[in-house]
Amino acid sequence: MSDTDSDQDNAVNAPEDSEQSLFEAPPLAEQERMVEAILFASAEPVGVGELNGRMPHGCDAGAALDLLRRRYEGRGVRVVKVGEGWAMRTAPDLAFLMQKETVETRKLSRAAIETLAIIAYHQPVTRAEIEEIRGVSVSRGTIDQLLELEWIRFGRRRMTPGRPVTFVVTQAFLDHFGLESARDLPGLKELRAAGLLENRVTPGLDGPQDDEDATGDDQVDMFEDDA
Amino acid sequence: MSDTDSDQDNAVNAPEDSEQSLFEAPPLAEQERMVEAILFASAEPVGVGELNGRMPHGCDAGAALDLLRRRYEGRGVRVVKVGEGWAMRTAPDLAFLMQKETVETRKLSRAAIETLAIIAYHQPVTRAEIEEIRGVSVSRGTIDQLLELEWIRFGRRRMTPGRPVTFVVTQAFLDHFGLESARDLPGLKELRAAGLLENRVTPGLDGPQDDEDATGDDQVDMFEDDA
Amino acid sequence: MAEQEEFSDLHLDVQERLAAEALIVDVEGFEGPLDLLLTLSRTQKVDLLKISILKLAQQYLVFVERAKELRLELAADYLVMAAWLAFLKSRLLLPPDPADEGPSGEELAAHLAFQLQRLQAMRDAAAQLMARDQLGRDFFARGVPEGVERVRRVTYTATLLDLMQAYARTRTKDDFRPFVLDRESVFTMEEALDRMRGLIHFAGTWTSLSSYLPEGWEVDPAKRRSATAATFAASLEMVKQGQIEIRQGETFAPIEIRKKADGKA
Repeated sequence: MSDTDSDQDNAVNAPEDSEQSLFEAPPLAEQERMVEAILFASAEPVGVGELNGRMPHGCDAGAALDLLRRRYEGRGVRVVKVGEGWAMRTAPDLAFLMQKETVETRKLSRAAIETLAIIAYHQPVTRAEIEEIRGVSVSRGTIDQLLELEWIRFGRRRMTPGRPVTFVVTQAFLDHFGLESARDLPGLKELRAAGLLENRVTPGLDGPQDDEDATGDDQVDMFEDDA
Repeated sequence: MSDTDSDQDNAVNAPEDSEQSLFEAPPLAEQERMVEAILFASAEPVGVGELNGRMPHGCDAGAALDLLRRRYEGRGVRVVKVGEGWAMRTAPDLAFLMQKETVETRKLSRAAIETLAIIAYHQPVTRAEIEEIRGVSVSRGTIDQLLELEWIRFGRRRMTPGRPVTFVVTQAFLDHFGLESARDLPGLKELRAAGLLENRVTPGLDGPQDDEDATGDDQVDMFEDDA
Repeated sequence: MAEQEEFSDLHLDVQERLAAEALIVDVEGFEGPLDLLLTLSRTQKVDLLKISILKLAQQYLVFVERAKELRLELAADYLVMAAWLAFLKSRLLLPPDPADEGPSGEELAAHLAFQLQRLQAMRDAAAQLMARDQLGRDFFARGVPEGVERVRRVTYTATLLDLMQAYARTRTKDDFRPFVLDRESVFTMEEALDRMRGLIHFAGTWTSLSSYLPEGWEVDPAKRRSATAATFAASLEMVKQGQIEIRQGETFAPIEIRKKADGKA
């Protein structure tokens, strides 16, 4: 409480000292209000680029966002990062108040949940790889259901024979599970350290070995892009 | 307002002084968080009675609401009364942020560009004259569109029966087409030399010169009006 | 010999057979052979890292055996796995053949162990994922999102070339022609009617229509065409009014008219 209060004082006072012209960006406190209004109004995460695009010329949405995040620390509503976007979400500890708001969601089958987890931890991953991991073929309905939920989407095609499509998880997936990025998946580091995210292929089978290299590269790419 | 204010003072002091047990209401700051989360997530305005009903036993939603309202004073989001309930809404002065302007560039329709060309070459020109030259009637929408684009405007009325209005091109037109004056437009001879005009022009019509002579006086008038 | 031992073990282990039978009841509940293997591995009550693949292969084969005894139809992939595990078992039990290329029994077993660990890891990860706070259940988005209103502004462009081309187009239009008719070379039907009404009184006999053309209109083709058309149209009008008769000997022969005998002019 006291922290946020002092933040607020700084934010409110500082920019008022500076002189304003028609062509200058609004004071930072005002920019913070703008970011607050935009994030508040939107049910979907909003990227910094879009924030800047919607705010007056010269605004620094990133800086305003920092102020705003601090202001909402410990509040009933929080400013959270979701992939490349930012969103306001109620604090999870208040879930008990929200039963009225809860929307009954379709129960996911065990196959769908496992497939989702495999895509999240192994992305980008092909259907053949998912089947290899689960040891069973993936039904079309399972993939369709995850696509429909917008929790997965098509990634880049693999540069291997047949150029198979890959699947990756979406921002909506991160949003749903309260993740900042796919790197924050629970236990990801441990799984990687244990080598369990490698796409090892049955010894003596050459076919998918080509895939292996490609997967490795893509995966590294993805996680390094994020970093 | 004054009622709730006094409520709030009581509420702020009371719970903090008293010792807390498991069965006591949460601190008012916590209650404020609760109200914040409920109002944020609710699709409908929420009454104080309902707030109390959803919050743990012993809470004073009215007092918490007052705190919350003050907290959001001057922010990008406000706590407002809607009917009998309370809701959070973005500040009205930030409504402009809720719009996103997309600019689309389109080609002018054939009818519009032909009409514009006739006005440019023959100004000041009446609608009847445009129709005579184009050989088809000119729709109101076409003229309106050109007026809206501010590429044409009304000129002087003709001193002929019916005193029809004339149209002339504007400075914005000249700017858009990079012309110093409408007289800089190439004549028919030049158009033909440039291969823009087929050679089977009806004899006797070969006269942008004639046209120019005919309208020359008026044109001078027009440009003097502008100056 | 070792194999012999294993088989006696296999037949003696009543517990295992019972366990396999219990699983068979639920065979529909398994998501493929790997899932079944994972479930079987739990009966070893050791960490997956220390699992005996040989023992697991035996357990699986017992399961398939029991299913056969109970005349239960197993899906093809369960049988493929059984065949592969039987092969793996023989590899593991027999001393390695130096002439044999390809992966050793140990390598194959290690890979199977890896597959099982990986599947288990994904199951655990899935459970952890689903145990997280979830949007719409534990935390919430704005209840009344205010959509961003899209204001579409359209700007029109045209180049000078467009403008000039448009102008050139209007000036070369054929249908432009009638609006600037050269009135001098047009002979209207009204004019023709006036003229013929005056002349017809003198035409008691068949006379060619061409002789009714106005003076000075016969030479210039444009004028001649206009006058002929107007005169012909006028004559039809007069026939309709019962003032004259009209005839044509054959196709393209001259059209002739004469005053109707009892016609009133």
